[in-house]
Amino acid sequence: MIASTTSPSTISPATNERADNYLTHKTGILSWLVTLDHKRIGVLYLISILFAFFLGGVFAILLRTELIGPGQTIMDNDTYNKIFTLHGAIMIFLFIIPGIPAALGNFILPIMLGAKDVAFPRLNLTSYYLYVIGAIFALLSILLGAADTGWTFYTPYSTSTSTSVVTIVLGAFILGFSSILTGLNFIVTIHTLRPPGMTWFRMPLFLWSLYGTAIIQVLATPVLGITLLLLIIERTLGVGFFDPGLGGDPVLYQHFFWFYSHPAVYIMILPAMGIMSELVSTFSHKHIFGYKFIAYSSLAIAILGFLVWGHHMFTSGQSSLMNMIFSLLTFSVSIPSAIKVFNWLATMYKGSITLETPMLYALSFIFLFGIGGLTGLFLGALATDVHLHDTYFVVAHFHYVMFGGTLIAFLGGLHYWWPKMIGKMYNETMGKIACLLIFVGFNATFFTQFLLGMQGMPRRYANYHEMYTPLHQISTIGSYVMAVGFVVCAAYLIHSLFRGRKAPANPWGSATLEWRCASPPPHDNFSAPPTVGDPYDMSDVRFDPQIGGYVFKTQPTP
Amino acid sequence: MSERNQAQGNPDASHSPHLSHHFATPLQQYETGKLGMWLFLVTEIVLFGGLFCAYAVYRANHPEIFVYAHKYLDVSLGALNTAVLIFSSLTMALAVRSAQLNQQKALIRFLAVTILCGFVFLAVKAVEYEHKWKHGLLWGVHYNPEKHNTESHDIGHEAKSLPDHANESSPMLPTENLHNPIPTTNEKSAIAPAADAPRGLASRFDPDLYEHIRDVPKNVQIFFGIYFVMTGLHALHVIIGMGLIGWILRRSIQGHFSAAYFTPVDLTGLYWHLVDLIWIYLFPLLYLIH
Amino acid sequence: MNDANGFMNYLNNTVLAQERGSFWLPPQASTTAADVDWVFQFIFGVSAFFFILIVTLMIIFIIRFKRREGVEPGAAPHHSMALELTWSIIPTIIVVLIFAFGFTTYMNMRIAPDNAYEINVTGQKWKWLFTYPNGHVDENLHVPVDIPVRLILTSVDVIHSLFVPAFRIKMDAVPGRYTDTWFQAKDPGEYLLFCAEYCGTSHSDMTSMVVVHKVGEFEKWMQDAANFLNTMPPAEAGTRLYKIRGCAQCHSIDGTGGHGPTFKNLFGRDVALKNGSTVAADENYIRTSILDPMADIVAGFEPVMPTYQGKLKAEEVTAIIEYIKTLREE
Amino acid sequence: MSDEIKKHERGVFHVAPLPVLIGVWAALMVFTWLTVAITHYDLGDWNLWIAMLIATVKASLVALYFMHLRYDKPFNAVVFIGSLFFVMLFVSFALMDTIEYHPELILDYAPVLHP
Repeated sequence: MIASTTSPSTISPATNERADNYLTHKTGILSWLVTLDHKRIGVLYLISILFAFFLGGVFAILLRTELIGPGQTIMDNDTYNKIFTLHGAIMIFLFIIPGIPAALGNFILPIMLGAKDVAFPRLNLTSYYLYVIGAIFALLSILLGAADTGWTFYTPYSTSTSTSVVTIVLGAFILGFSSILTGLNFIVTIHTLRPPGMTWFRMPLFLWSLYGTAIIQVLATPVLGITLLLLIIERTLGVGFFDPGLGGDPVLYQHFFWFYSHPAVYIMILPAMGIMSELVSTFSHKHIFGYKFIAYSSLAIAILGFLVWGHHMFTSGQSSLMNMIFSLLTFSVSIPSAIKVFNWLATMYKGSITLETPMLYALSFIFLFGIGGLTGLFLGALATDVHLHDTYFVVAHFHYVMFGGTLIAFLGGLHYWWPKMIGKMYNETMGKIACLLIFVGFNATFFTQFLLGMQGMPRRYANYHEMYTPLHQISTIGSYVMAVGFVVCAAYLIHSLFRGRKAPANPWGSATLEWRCASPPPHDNFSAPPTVGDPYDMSDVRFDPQIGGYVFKTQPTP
Repeated sequence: MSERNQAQGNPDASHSPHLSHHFATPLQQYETGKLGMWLFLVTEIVLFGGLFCAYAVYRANHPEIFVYAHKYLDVSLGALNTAVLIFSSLTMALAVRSAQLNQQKALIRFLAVTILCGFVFLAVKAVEYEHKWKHGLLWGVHYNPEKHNTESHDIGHEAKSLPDHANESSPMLPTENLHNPIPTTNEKSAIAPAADAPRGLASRFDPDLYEHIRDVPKNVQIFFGIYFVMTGLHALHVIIGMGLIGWILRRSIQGHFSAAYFTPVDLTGLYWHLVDLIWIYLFPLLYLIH
Repeated sequence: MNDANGFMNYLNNTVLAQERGSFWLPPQASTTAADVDWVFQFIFGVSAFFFILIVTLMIIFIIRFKRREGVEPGAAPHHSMALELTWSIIPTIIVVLIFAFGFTTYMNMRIAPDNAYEINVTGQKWKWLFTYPNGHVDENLHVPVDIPVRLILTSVDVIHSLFVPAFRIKMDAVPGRYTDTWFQAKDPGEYLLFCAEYCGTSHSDMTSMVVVHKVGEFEKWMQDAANFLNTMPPAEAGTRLYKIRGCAQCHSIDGTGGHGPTFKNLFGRDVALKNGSTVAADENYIRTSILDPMADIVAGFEPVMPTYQGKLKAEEVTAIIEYIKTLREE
Repeated sequence: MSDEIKKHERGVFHVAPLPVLIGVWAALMVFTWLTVAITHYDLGDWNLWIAMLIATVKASLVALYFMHLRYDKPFNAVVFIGSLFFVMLFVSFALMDTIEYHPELILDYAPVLHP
């Protein structure tokens, strides 16, 4: 595979677009594997995380199938334990954490900012390969028999089980560094590569949310690094930091772990909120409401997210004093989230709403994240958390936030930027059908789990009491419906790659910078620094039926 | 907070061969690199922060372990290493200064001295580790101070005055349970019967029988675990830093750096100073416990 | 179809099992359960209100402001300090209230009354052991009704978590430290007790029953239970002792290794000792090994076993010997 | 070149004066001696805090002069101090919890973890 350069940029007069885009700039597999172009790295990430999502999804379906009835259905306890560990670890470390920032963020951030690339392109590629290496270690652990610790790797279970914990922990450790480098790159890019005119308050809200995310990635992930490093040397060398048999303290491990893993929850949800701000504003065809409050609430969530990790430990033997402090602080995080939701609603007010697939996902997000966020109140309050902790209520809650929130927003963002990334339109009708299937299946799967949890069904159970059977059955059937939705989604997206209608530069009518360059974008994004205005000023765009997309009145598409 | 490039930095350098395509000016590139490096240092600080947290928690829980066990560390060797690292920091700062002033020879000389200091530091560390290794003063499951008794006594200066706690005939050294990681209870046993109470309720020691080791706190291995992990991770950073400086040294000899382009020297310097900075805390926390 | 039937069964079961509880939650079988449920209902009310508000507004806006041909979006302000403050401050007040209710109820659940009856709980893979003040050990939790009971938990291996949904209590059993929780049962009956912290292979089977005895019956049960040596055949009593006295932690019954020799095929075999001699594993040998473990150390094992002198009665030792006899393979 | 450098006293191309670097080094050595010397006096809990104070002064000197933070963009200092703040936060919360539960610890406890 020898990389070769195609003909230099030529202007096609009919579409007024340059034929040379980042996809055709160089060809050959090698040109992709050693690329320093943030767009190509974003696409590489996208392919990788979608593969991880597929894998995690298969494990999820296996779990739900096992739980269709009490007793052993298709696998024994040990297999079940390994599969839920893999499902959790893959979905979290390989899919949700890198999902929006590393895949969509990498592609969009520099273009949205008006920059030619991220600050450190080589570091960006390094970060991708760290992801790949981490993923290989995680998958290697499957071949070595897979760990059975749960994705939290709680000691002393993780230090005493005989399964291949070290491999998967090493994988998560390396993935942590990948995440750190991405975050570092984004912070520096936003600080130093803004073109003239791009002031902080002209940045699209997706960038604000990525900035907040990056802060968490840089400040919290190293603690995961040291935690997992200690876990590895604990298992290999017997250091005994977390081993009560050696004078260590297993609850300290939980402090370590959640100091990262709670902020990590905001690594997952913050970028999703950023996408939401873009989607709601674009498809309401109206300026976002309360820009500054949304921007500041992203930073507030990033900072407050560090103060609440102890709410995972209310029944762990953590002292009552800390329980009180953490419970109080936990509620503080709900305020910025509430602000965002109300501002999105206010954006829709007096808008001119169109219901394309991305907007359907955005509306699903408000519905599902509403449930996910509000059920968090039950878990933040001490008295009710004692009953609900470690039950299916928690499982349902975080799936409503992570899946109903992050994944739905990711899908919304994927559909929103798909024409920009690929240069092709997907089938709108199929998109709506898939969205509906996923929405219905999701609620059937996880709403039942709230009821299960309230009735006391503990999580991570391979087997359960008969009285929980009916709800488990509904949940499993819901998961199958959802799976069908994802298959449909994958089918029409892949179909669009080959048969999709050519995408206009601005199919939705957004005003942010990425829609000012061609679809797909040229290799260097902008040949000259773009003119930067208000990213949500929609008065400048108008629909042009001739090209099936929107055009800017004042500045023609470059 | 807008630090838009005030491009007055270096007017001639806009054609610099070191300027990447996505930067407008060398100054912008320099500042980008510097901010990136500072953020990287932040991650290092937080990484070590986890260890400092473990240190604080165990010291708060078991102060007696720290008071007892730190005496096995040699303060003079620790102080020597502190001086070596501080000196290397000075030479590193001077190396950056030389690069800024276009003094090629001085740059090479200072970098070489810095690397040399790194070797001295590691050598002293190796001597310290070797002592602990010989006396079984290791972490977790490998903590086995009986070796100390059967072999030589030339450990840290204060340790000699400690009671001779390791006695072949006593099965209840604080370490005994480590080889058989089972609950220690009364008498010679390691396993508590389940029925009486949850393990741990029963009395542990017969104080008369083990009078000679009464002053030895339990779980001393915790201190050595912390000591080895903290200094080990720090030593790893020293080695990485030396590698970086070696690479910078090679490039300096090839004449890559000048007053117009010295970013790698500066950034490596920042890294090296951070390594020094962490040691500045490690030294009193591990060696100077009262 | 199948599913629909299942759901009907579910409703029937729900009504039966939760006669005393609300639709959502298990029966309120402890004194604090009602308080917890009150907090739950309060948060539920608040959540339902806000959720319905948000979704209703969303739907109204979608319908009302759907794009129509030729209609330009109306002029609306981009921000409004008054509105922003409203939806910052009102949620703040509400969550502070939720915190306060949750916290005060929690403190009542945390602090046990001084006169509470204390039971020690040991979690281990994969069963619970409840140790009563008189030394009796049971695998189910038997408690008297209407008397506060304080559980003092610890674990011998990994972290477990004791969870009784009907009492709304949950507390981790952590190796290396004691944790505690308390409850006062309101109604006699049997309730499920789960392990809620993942602990390995049989985590989902680590369930026990909480048996709440009527007034006066608890003492009677206690007496009978503590007297099981006289009411059970010796080998069966030995099985029980093997499980609850900690033998199982080191001595397997299936021939696998451990800190001590396996009990499988032990009886009647010749055992090689550390000092080079050999001894027949008869009643006397086993008795000695239990009461003076350091006397005959088996080759290949460390002298780590505690003595059970004064901890096991003569009948108990006999029962264990009888149990070991049953582990011979013919 | 050196004329140009002088123009940017506070800019990125600031060159630290030789006497400043040597002076900082000397101060660091003095503080190192001091921190060792102080351990010969029993000041109770104060020993730890004094040692930490001296270490912090030393660290500040290194950061300000060797690492040029004094002449650098203020944002780099914000980043640096911010990270220290988060470390403090982590340590202090974990420490608060550990001090609270200390009495519940079972000392010398070693369960069956390694079957």
